[in-house]
Amino acid sequence: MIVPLISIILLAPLAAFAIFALLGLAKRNFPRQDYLSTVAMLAALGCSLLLIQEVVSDPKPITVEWLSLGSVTFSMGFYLDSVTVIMLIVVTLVSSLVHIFSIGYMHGDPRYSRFFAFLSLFSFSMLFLVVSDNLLGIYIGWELVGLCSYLLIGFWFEKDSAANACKKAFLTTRVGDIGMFIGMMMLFAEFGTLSLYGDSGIFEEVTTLESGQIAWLSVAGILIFCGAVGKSAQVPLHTWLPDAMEGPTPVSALIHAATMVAAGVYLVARMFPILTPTSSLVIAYVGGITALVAATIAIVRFDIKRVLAYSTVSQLGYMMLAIGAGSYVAGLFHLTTHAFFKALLFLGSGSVIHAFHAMHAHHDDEHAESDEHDDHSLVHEHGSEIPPDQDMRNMGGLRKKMPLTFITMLIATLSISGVPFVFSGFWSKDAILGGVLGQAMASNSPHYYILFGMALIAAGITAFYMFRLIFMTFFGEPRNQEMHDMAHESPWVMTVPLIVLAALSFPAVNILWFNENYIEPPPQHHIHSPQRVYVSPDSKTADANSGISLFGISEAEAAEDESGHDAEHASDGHHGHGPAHTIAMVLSICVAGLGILLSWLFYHKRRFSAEAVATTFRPAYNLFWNKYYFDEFYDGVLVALTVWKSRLFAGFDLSVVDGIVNGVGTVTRDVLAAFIGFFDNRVVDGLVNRVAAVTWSAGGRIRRIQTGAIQTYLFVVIGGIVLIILIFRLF
Amino acid sequence: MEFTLKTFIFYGFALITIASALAVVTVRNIVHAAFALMVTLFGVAGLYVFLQADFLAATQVIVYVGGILVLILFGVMMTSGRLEMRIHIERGQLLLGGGISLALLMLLLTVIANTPIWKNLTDDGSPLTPTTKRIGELILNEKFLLPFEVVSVLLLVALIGAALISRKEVRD
Amino acid sequence: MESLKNIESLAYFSPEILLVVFAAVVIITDLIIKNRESEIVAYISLVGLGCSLVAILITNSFISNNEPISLFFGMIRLDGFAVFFKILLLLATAATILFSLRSEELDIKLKGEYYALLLAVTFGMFLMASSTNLLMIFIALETVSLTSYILAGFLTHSPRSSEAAFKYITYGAVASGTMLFGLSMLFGMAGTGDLMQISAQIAAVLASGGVSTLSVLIAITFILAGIGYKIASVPFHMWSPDVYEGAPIPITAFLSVASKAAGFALFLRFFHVGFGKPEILQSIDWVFILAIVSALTMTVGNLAALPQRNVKRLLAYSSIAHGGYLLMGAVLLTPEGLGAIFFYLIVYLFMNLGAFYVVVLIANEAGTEMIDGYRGLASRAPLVAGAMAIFLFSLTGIPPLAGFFGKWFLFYAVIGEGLYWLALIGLLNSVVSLYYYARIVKAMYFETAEDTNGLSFSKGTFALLSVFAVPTIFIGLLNFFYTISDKITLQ
Amino acid sequence: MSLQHYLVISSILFSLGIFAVLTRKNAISILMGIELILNSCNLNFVAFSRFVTPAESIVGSEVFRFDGQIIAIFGIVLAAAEAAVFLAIILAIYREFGSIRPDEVDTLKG
Amino acid sequence: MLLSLMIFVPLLGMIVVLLLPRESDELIKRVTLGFTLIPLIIAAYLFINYERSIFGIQYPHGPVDWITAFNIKYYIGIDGLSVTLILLTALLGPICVLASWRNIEKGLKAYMALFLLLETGMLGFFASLDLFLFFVFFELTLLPMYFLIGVWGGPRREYAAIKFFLYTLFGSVLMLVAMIAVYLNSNVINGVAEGVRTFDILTLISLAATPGHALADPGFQMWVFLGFFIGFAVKVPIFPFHTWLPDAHVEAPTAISVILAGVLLKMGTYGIVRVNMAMFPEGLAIFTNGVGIVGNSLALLGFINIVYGSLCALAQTDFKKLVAYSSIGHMGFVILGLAAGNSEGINGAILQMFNHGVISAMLFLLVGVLYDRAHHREINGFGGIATKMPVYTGITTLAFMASLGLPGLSGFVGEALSLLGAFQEFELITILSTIGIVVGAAYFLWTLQRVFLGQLNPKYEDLPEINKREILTLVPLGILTIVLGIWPNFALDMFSESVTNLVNVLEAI
Repeated sequence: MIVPLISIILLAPLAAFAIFALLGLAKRNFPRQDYLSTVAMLAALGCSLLLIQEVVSDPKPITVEWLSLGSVTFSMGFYLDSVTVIMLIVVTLVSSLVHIFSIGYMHGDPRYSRFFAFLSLFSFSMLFLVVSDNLLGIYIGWELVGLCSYLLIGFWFEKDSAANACKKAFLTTRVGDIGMFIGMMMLFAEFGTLSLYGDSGIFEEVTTLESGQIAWLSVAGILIFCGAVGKSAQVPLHTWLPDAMEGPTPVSALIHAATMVAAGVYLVARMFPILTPTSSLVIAYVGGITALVAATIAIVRFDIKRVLAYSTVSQLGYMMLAIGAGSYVAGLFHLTTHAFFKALLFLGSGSVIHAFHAMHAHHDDEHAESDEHDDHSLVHEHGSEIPPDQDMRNMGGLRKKMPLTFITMLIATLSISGVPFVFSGFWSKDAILGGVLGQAMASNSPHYYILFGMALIAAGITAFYMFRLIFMTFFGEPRNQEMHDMAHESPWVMTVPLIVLAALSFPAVNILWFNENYIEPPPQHHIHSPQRVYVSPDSKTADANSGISLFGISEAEAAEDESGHDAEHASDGHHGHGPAHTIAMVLSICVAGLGILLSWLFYHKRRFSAEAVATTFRPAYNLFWNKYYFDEFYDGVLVALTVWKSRLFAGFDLSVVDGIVNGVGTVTRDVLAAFIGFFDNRVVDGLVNRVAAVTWSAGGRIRRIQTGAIQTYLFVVIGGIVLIILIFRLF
Repeated sequence: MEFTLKTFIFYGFALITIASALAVVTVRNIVHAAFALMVTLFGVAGLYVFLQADFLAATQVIVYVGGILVLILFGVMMTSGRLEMRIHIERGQLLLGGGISLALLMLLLTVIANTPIWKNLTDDGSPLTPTTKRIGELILNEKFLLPFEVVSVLLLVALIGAALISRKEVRD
Repeated sequence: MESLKNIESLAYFSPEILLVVFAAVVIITDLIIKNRESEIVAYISLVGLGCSLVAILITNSFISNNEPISLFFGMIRLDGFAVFFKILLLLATAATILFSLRSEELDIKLKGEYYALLLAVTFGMFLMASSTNLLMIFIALETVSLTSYILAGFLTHSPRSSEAAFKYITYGAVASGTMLFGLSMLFGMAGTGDLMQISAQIAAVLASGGVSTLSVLIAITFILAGIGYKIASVPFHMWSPDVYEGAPIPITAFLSVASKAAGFALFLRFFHVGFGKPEILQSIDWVFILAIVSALTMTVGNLAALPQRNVKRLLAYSSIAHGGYLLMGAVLLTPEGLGAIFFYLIVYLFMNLGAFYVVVLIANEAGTEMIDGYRGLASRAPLVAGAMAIFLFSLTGIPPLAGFFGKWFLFYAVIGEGLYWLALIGLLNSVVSLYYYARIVKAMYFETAEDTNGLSFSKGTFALLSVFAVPTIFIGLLNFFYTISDKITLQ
Repeated sequence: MSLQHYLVISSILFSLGIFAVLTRKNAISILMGIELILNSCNLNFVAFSRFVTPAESIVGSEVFRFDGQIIAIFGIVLAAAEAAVFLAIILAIYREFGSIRPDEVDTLKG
Repeated sequence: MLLSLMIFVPLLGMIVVLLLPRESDELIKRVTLGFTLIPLIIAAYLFINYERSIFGIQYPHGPVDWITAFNIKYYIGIDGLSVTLILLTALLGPICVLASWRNIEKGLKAYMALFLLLETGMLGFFASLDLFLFFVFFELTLLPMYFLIGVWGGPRREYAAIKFFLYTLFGSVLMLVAMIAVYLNSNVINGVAEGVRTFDILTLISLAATPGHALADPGFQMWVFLGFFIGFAVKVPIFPFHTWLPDAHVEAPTAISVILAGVLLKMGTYGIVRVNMAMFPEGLAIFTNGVGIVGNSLALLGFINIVYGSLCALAQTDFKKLVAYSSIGHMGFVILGLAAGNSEGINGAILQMFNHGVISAMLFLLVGVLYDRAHHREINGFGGIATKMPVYTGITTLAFMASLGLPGLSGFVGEALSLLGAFQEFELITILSTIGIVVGAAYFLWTLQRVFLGQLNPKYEDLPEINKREILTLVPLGILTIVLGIWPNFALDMFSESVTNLVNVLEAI
């Protein structure tokens, strides 16, 4: 059953896109592309749900030979374990809901059909990425989702900001992808395959490595992680994601919140078995820094979608941190919960925007004209202009106008803020915090304590800015009465997905994650350090890892550590049961409460003025407001350098290489020919004339060039004879 | 080599030949040059006699002096329009020409001096014998018939050509 | 090998005799028919060439087993080599006669003399190709030269033509005088005029120290002046652009092909037979000198051709360059080198004559020899332009045109002797040459004419054009011509 | 009166001829130079014929050496023919250019 | 025989076209199309019926004696590598005829005739098994190309045409020397010449592997390798011999640019594989396995091509020039892959050759479509035309994505394999070369943005959408792009056997 099911999952969306593309060539549209795509997606969802039962305890990849090059064979195939299935469900579910939402949201768009076709293509690519059993397949899906992201961000390409954003997204992620590709090349060069599973797969081969040989593996792991840095918008390649909000909001929900950006996390989780302590730590740091940096930026945004975007970046950092800290399952768990609540938040914000912008004048020219000169810059500056329908300063008091939207978004906000116990977000976040702290305690490494601190602060800030969003949008008085009057609750096609997603924000729905038997632990082997803390949120036995036995690279040290940490370690896998989780839970509840409280004081009660605080901490505010100047840095340095350099190159090409060639040509043609002509006409003659210069000047004659004079020729003849003889004598 | 009348005459001829040749290439007046050339040609004819080439000497006198030289003089007369003008020879050209000629002469003299088989070949003093008959046989009946015939064609061609080219006007 | 005596030789000499006879017939007919504009003399000349061709083929059949026949007491020799060149020269002459018929430049009243002179010069060239005696060599050379002077200056109403003739004869007289001096030295060293004996004798006296290498070298160099001027090799080439430009176009074509071919015949016979002995080469490596001369010749020719604007003059420089290529093969002393020259000459005959024929046609129709006059020819006369393009690219040496195969053969021979540097120079020269040939093509194809009227040509013109164009395309592709070139040897 | 005497004379004649050809500013003078050259060649031939060549034939007691002489005869004839044509061309030049200065006949160049 | 038929049918077509009356444009076009379709059918037949599992020459014709004096034979045949490129050539034939359907304003007859001649040259080149024949066909493409650029090209066509011609001729000259040297040494064993010399490529390959044979001498191989390599490098083109390419591509009419990029460049790399690598592995080894910079030189050239071509492309404002420079970059991957000398590298390089042929053909066709409408190619002069030409934009996006190496499309597979292969041999160079991938994405996306996205330039309010004929030219290529992206074995299968063999030879060194 697996193969047909997966085939349907993959092919249904693909077919939806293919029909659009083929008809498009004939300049026609499928009349109801929206239904077509949606049905395809629902079919995929259904099949994914059926797959839950198909997962066996010891999955084997199902492969076909894709490329055979004599000695080397590349195969393509599926690998289906519980993680895959969960990912499939998440993707198909969110995708289906976004499809449905879009039927309402995109209604009336001139490129309505195309939108759905692109969504289908995206879904296909994402699903392909998820099920692939090898790096090459993952890379293919990886790049394809990038393409779809590009197409969908630039969906309203008339807006220059959108056109810039899509290009930026693609390029930035591609930088990361190159790293990933180099990592793949390293793995391939070492193992001769890109398959992950199976007897000769990378995961099997990697176990044969001696622990002294893994320095390169760390590099490879980090390089692969580079791909995730790009795709999952980790610092320093995160700048594209906020700009990607130029795309239609459902796209933001699907691609830039729930699925594609999470693919990076998924990739790192998949590559878990090859991560060495060093690469793990790098991943964890990048994740931690991202979580903190993005959260701080989010505080000061006014664009509702950008707040959510930075929030996404921050949450993705969280997940990375989790995996880097060894909490493999926690990361993936958070991925799932985040997918739901963040999709919900985006769709909710879409609903708000939709309400504010009933006319759907998406491509009104209002904010397009400032970009005329952008033709000349490779990467465009990044939406300093906030569209009015997304500006939270125009909102307020919407909760009465849009109750359903308000309630669902509130649920998501509570979930993301980590309000305890009833919301899934709390559990997943807590699992991460607990995992990191557990790791810190297990390894006794200051790094992980630092990381835990960062995560904790980020959690508090998250609660703060999320409630800031809620307060500014739904509470208080409407700030822009005109727009407020226009606002209305969205049609049912848009609210139903909201409700479904809201339901998914409760832990009960994420049942699979709490079933410790269902989640397979990643394969373990000796290259792994004790940081491999396999944390399942609700599993006592989650910490079933044997890798604890070794510490770092040195076996002796590892042996020593083994005894020291065993005790602590045995318990920290389980949330609520080990000291780490208990501490983490308490702390997380505290910071979340603090964040919400502050937000309430600032934005609802207006007890404090945000402006005043901003003025007080001007440097920090500026830093946040300018997003740590990342974009400026890239624009100012890297991009300019590239363009400048390439211009230089082109100039070099035109002037120097061509110049040399032309020069040779010119020398040949002009100089030598002139020389020969000169020789023919002047040298001999010229010699004669020069010797007779006195006569010329005395005669006051203008120098007469005696071309064509026969005696010149005769001089050459006789001179030639003498010369030949003399030359020969010299030899 | 003993100094006899014969040698004296030989040197005389040689001197006349060279001196007149020098005059041919140096005098400004073309008619004088032509007459100097005549002297040279006579001188060479004399040398031919010394080389026991009586027929050749006669031919030299008849053809060269009687034919070519007359032709040259005709040419001089027919193109004398600008003869009165001083022909200005550029000194540089003169020097270069002289240099190259001198270099050539040096080369040739070196060769003459450095060719053993040409050394010490002196006149065996055999008396002058008429060669005409033998030459006639060779040309008309033996080895040199073909060149003779070809040269006759050549002369015909030259005749036609000279007439053709020097003709005043052939335009329609 | 016994030399045949005079009377016995006559039968083998019939091609030459026929030429002379027909030259006489032409003159007599011209006198008889009174109508001096009649073209009948041209056709008589062609008949004469035809008869001569038949005679050549008959005499060729006398040569069995490649054994040469020595005629007239060793004055000339009949062998495959001579036969090859005779046929080649005959074809060139025939082509020249046909060009002359079409050339408006030569639309004059002296047809009888003109064609008689052409036959006479062919006669001289035949002798150049077969002479084996110093005297005969010189006489043959002078016959050709003198007639050529006259032909070059044939347009008595044209200052250019007269100037050409003047320069030609001045240059030629000095060069041949120098050569004669060299011949006299050679005669003095060997004591004989027979080329075969000279070869042996020189080798002997060189070995015995009877003469210094310098003496032989000077003699060779002096003689080279005479032969080099015929084949227009550096530094004896300077007459040729001026003369080619000034002479009537058919004569230019004739000089650039026939005269050059005859010069090469002489060159090959003289140097291969006379100085090809290893004993001589040991002391005088003239091969090296001539290789340099060859490199210089093609380089000078090609580079000087670059800035030319007059097609005739351009082709003159081009033919200097081609002389350089041929010289490459000539210095090799290998059968491959010889074969390459033979093959190249066949090819060169067709492509160069073809190019000149187009020059004749354009001079007739457009009244100009300048490249500008060729502008837009592709639309005004597509077939002519096409043919010209074929000739020019063949001259460049672009496959699949015959010129490429010719060059291939040459470079093959050169590299076979290990002269990589020479081959490389030659090949780079071909690249350079592309530039100026392509300038004409560019004018014809890429530029537009002010005068866009089509030019009309007769059917005969196209027929004649195709006589040159078709072989230019196909010679290289057929095995036949390689076989011929391979067979001919020189003893 | 050895061979070398003659050779020296002819060499001088040759060089003088070359000198004339290179420097004289009159076409007819150039022709004279050419005649000098040809004479020097002929002198060479005859001299070699006298001193170097083997006996061509022996008639009675007389030794004849003729090859060189006959070449010289042909040389004279050729010189005559050449001179005739040369002068004809000079006349044509004179007609067209009004001058027989060689350096004034230079329309063809480059 | 079938192969010969395929090669010479276009030649026959040329004669037929030449005989047609000048005025009957439609007829000429149709006849030409017909005569280009026949080779396509035959090529497709050969491609399908080619026995993939066998290494060796199939469908041979000959050897037939041709020029006996040099033992030159008419000998053609195909192996997997050549049949792939033959298919590409034959496919581009009719496409180019279609692409020339409307925009050749003058001298249509001559254009079509020359095009057919060009096709014969290209097809013959890929099928030749005699080195001399190979060279003749190689050069045979020069003349028609020269005229096609020079007569029907853009404003600077004369310059471009002669530049192309001179460059290529320069290269072939060195090749010719090397070729003669090979021929002359082809019968020398242990310093003794015996037997006949030969031009037979297969024989030469085996001779070059015979110990003691003159051809097997590493020193000799190095020089000959260089000679051939420079000849092919001009064609590829490899830096610094590349400057003819932007000019030629920009000035050439659309269809000719397509042929230039699609086939002519491949002739260079095909030659490198067929002659340089197969015949002179020792020579190759000096430049790929040798010490120091020399040992890395081939890979370095590939790297320079990639980065240099990409950066130059980034700086262009002329759409066509951009595509032209992108070709330089992409051919760099071929060189890099070939330099690797292992199975992945060479397979990838060959696949990249084919893919680049398809993709760059598409790109040039697309540029042509736009040019036909707007009559200029200034990238900055457009803007927002995606609104007016959605289908065109879609196809362009596909082509761009394929070209920038998007996985799932053909461009990726070749590039990735080349890099994978090269990485095993030249780690640093390969890593640096990946810069080209980013830059490649940058210039294509930037172009996409400037031309298609953003506000519609009011000048192009009435821009007509791409028409059916134009779509017809693009669709087969687009399908190939996708098919090869999804199922590269479709082409790889054809030549992987040959490559395995080649790799074995190379590894034996």
